Amino acid sequence: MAKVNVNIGDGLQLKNPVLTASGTFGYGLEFADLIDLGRLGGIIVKGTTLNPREGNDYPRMAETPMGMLNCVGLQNKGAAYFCSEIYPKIKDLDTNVLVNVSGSSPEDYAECAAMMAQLDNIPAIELNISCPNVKDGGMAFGVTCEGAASVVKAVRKAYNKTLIVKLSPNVTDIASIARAVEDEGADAVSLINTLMGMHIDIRRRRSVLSIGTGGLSGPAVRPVAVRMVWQVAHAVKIPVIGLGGIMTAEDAIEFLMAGATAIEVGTANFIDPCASVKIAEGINRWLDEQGVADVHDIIGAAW
Amino acid sequence: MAKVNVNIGDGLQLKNPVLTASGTFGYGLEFADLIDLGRLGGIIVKGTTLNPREGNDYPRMAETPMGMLNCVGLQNKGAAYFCSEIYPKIKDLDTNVLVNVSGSSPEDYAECAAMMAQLDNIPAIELNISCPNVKDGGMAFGVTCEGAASVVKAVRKAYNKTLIVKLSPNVTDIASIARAVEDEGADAVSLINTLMGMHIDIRRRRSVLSIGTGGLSGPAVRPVAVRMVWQVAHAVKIPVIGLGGIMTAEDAIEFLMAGATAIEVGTANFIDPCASVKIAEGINRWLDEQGVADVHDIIGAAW
Amino acid sequence: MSKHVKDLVVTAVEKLRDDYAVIHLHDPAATLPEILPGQFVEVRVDHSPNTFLRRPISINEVDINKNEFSLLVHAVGEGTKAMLALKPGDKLNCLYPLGHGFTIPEGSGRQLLLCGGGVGTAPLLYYGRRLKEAGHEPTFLLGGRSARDLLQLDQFEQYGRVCCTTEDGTYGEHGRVTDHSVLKSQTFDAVATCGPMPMMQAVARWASSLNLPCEASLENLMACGLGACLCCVVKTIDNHNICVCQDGPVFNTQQLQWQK
Amino acid sequence: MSKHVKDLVVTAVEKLRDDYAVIHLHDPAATLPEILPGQFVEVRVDHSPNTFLRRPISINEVDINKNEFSLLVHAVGEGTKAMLALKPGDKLNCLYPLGHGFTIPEGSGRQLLLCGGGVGTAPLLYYGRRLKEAGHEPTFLLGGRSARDLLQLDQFEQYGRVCCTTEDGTYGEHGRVTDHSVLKSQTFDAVATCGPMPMMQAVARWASSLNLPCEASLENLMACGLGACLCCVVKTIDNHNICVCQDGPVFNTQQLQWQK
Repeated sequence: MAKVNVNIGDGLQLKNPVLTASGTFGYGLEFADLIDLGRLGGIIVKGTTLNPREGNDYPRMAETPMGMLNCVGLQNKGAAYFCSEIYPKIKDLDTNVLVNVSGSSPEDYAECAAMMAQLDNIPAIELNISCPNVKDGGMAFGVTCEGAASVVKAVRKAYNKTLIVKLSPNVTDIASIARAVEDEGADAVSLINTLMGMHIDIRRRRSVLSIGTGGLSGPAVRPVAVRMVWQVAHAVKIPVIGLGGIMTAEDAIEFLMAGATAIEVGTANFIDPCASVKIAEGINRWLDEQGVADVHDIIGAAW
Repeated sequence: MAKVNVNIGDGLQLKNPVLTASGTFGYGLEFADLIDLGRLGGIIVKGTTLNPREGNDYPRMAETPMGMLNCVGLQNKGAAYFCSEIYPKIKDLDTNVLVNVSGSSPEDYAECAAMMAQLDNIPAIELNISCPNVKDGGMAFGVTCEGAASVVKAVRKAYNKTLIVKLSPNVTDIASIARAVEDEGADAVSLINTLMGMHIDIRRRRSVLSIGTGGLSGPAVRPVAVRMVWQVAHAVKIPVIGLGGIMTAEDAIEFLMAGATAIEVGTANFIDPCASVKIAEGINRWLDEQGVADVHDIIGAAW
Repeated sequence: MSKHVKDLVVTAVEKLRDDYAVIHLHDPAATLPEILPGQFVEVRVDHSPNTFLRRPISINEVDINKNEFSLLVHAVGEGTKAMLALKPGDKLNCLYPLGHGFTIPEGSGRQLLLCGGGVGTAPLLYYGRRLKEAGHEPTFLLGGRSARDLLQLDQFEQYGRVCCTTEDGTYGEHGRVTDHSVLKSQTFDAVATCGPMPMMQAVARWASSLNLPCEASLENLMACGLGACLCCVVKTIDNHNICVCQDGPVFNTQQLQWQK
Repeated sequence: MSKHVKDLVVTAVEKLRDDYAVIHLHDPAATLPEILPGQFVEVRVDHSPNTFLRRPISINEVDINKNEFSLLVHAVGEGTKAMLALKPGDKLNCLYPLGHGFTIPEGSGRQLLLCGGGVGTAPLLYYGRRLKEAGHEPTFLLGGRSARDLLQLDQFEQYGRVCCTTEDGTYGEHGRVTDHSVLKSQTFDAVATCGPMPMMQAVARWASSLNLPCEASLENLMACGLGACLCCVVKTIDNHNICVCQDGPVFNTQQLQWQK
């Protein structure tokens, strides 16, 4: 059996490189009937903000060729509700539980992160500076080096556990943004968040989504995601977590070979709720078949 | 029968809004056995540079989910060869013949454009400031407002017929780049060129494409293209030509409703060589079925 | 009621019309879990290049003896068209049972009006049978544009009185379900509805006017079916977004904003 | 020789092995155009979600009387697997005939060696027949890893001498095609080859050492098949990129860099 455990910074040990992406896996409990959560490297629970948010109006999704658009818009019951009502139910899961944190100002992010820092069994947070679906949801921060740095700087002061920053692909130069957040002390970056897209219902002559645009995910975007992981992994020294259209173990291995240390399974959870566990098992099997002793031996293998 | 003719600036009258995208339709002649070129609004012949270019090494393509990557790299025999050998064969086609012009410096672009200006039956050129596949192929110009403006400024002096500028989607803010080229006198913009992507062959542990990255096209990118056409059409007064994964008349209508005055059919030509003509016919049929008298009535209908 | 995801075996595809079929699905390996009327299945459609997401389909009937359930499918898009092309012996990957079902009242002898239109009649068949088995008396009020839109009438008749309306008058009373004389001639204890949104809203308004409890089964666009993606939301009267897949698909219509 | 794109009708799918089949395609509406040995077809595969582009497949045989041609297909990916699942009566959208074929020498009585491996033997069958009909004498030299890799031997035997090699020695001579004794025992006027690149390169080197003209049919990744996308290029000895689909797929190996 190949070794598949990987570390993200000093504080986050994953039993395998497979995480579930925020917003695609609820709080994990929704999938507990169907899969053994203990077989995952970790789960990243849905985007949490300091205050509750109702999100955008319905319709929030559209199917596209080998992908989907969504404009959920960070619906969640806020950080306090998460700490008091959700955390007790998931803190003893046999896997790492990470929280995706969103905000609308650096102070906002920092305050929410500080609350998560109090939760012993949350070893890391993923900072969402790339949500394309709310006006104040961070994408404004995520598309400039200065904006991204300002959020990370504020959060870094308030949060001393593992800090992952999730990057937007809707930029000219994702590598420079990755370097900016690395410079402010991020422990890792994850990419890609969704690509901004639109689908028009020609019969009704209007966008399908309630707010017009949404975020594109699924296999359609995978080539863009692999390219960006490759670019960012060459640009920074901190670990890169890759995501974007990973449906199979082979897809996951593509990201590892592009330079990712771990991967997130997102939209695939909607197609096959067992996808994440199958991918974790499939990576193991592939490594064994290829005679690779340690998953680290294929990280960046395509460089 | 609905009216389907549209104008791009003063100098380019299209009998219908369907053009074929540069690099996907050769010089048109390759398709002459299979379709009646006279039923198209126009054809945009492959990227032409001042001097001949051999392009990149094989392999130059990879299939991806509902899309493909290519890194052809502007292979062409140069502007002089085009003028003397190709132009005589295509100048009398019963459709508009446009030339896509690439370069590696503003002077380069201008010199090539000036040669095209001499060809009576070429009513317009499309300036490619967005080729992701050659280091000196314009994408460096296409990703900043200043770079884009510098090329358009140089070409505008040398070329007084209809000037279309093809924009890169690999940017943070495509609308501001569109405004920059409009300010320098572009008559229209076309978008999107390909999204930069990568596909790794995990068995061989290397990128499939000879130069690592390539440009992603096909239905996979359509939601991104529709969104960008929508954004750009709101930002500029000049006509917008939309492209990106258009396979059917319904897809084309989606772009028109997003604000495009005309559309280009690209990758679809590889799947069905008759796609462009079928799309032109399909637009007509759809307008008739919906009782729309003029295609202009649906341009921007989803705003 | 735990959820399952597995390949079920198609045992029959009964064509009701060119574009409607009842697809029977059997689990050869394990006893089906308890399935409540109103619950649904998320179906994965392979071999359909433009069908990326699962398709939510409500459960039409359950046959415990055969260890199978059936889905009434209307072929409208590529995914549902591919489903109609299934043959006995084919496999279909299903995630089930999902959501909360219709209420089966305590006691017995309750008069329930079940109003359906289009493919929305599907869950009312199983619900009607379960009501009858519990000792209640369902009345089915089924509407369509034309006679050919009224499906499975012989099966509905096994479980209660069947009233029909058609917009062109080719079957039953002329008009819409809320125009039917049974609404005046008979009294009911509760109402359930599933079908096009305008129909459900009209039914809910009528029920509300008589202070009758009314449940509606919604069919919002959804991705996961598990309450994870938060795409299928509907607004409650206190302005919260809740998931049709998990909090529904059956709601007391008083809970929802759309009734107004 | 004009190109066509149309739905042809599958008349038969002959399985040669689990993963190889000969698919016969008929045009019910019009006489097939002239097809030269070595030309290929771009096939559109529907119902295969991961198959976006057409698949180039070389023409195995042509039957003018039946107005059909056939393709030898090796099911390696999803597209070719979907092709093997075709049934008589199904339609297959084809773009054909594409590219330039093998040379049929002037005169008669020429001795040609046709070397193939794997699915690369496909065009050599039709080429062999056309050579024989033109009065030439083809010798087929077919290689595989094992006996089961050698396909259509009975058909090749109708048109000329058949020599085989297998790497495991289970059929014909032990070794690779370039190890076969016929290369020493017989003299040839020209050579043609199609199959794995290392095999073709070895054959070309051997032909070059004897100053024999050698044609090879290449199978580069391609999109359009029409010379428009410029994806399928190969480098010539004077360092130009030319298209396999349009300038080939058959090349005189002296033209190409890869021979070195």
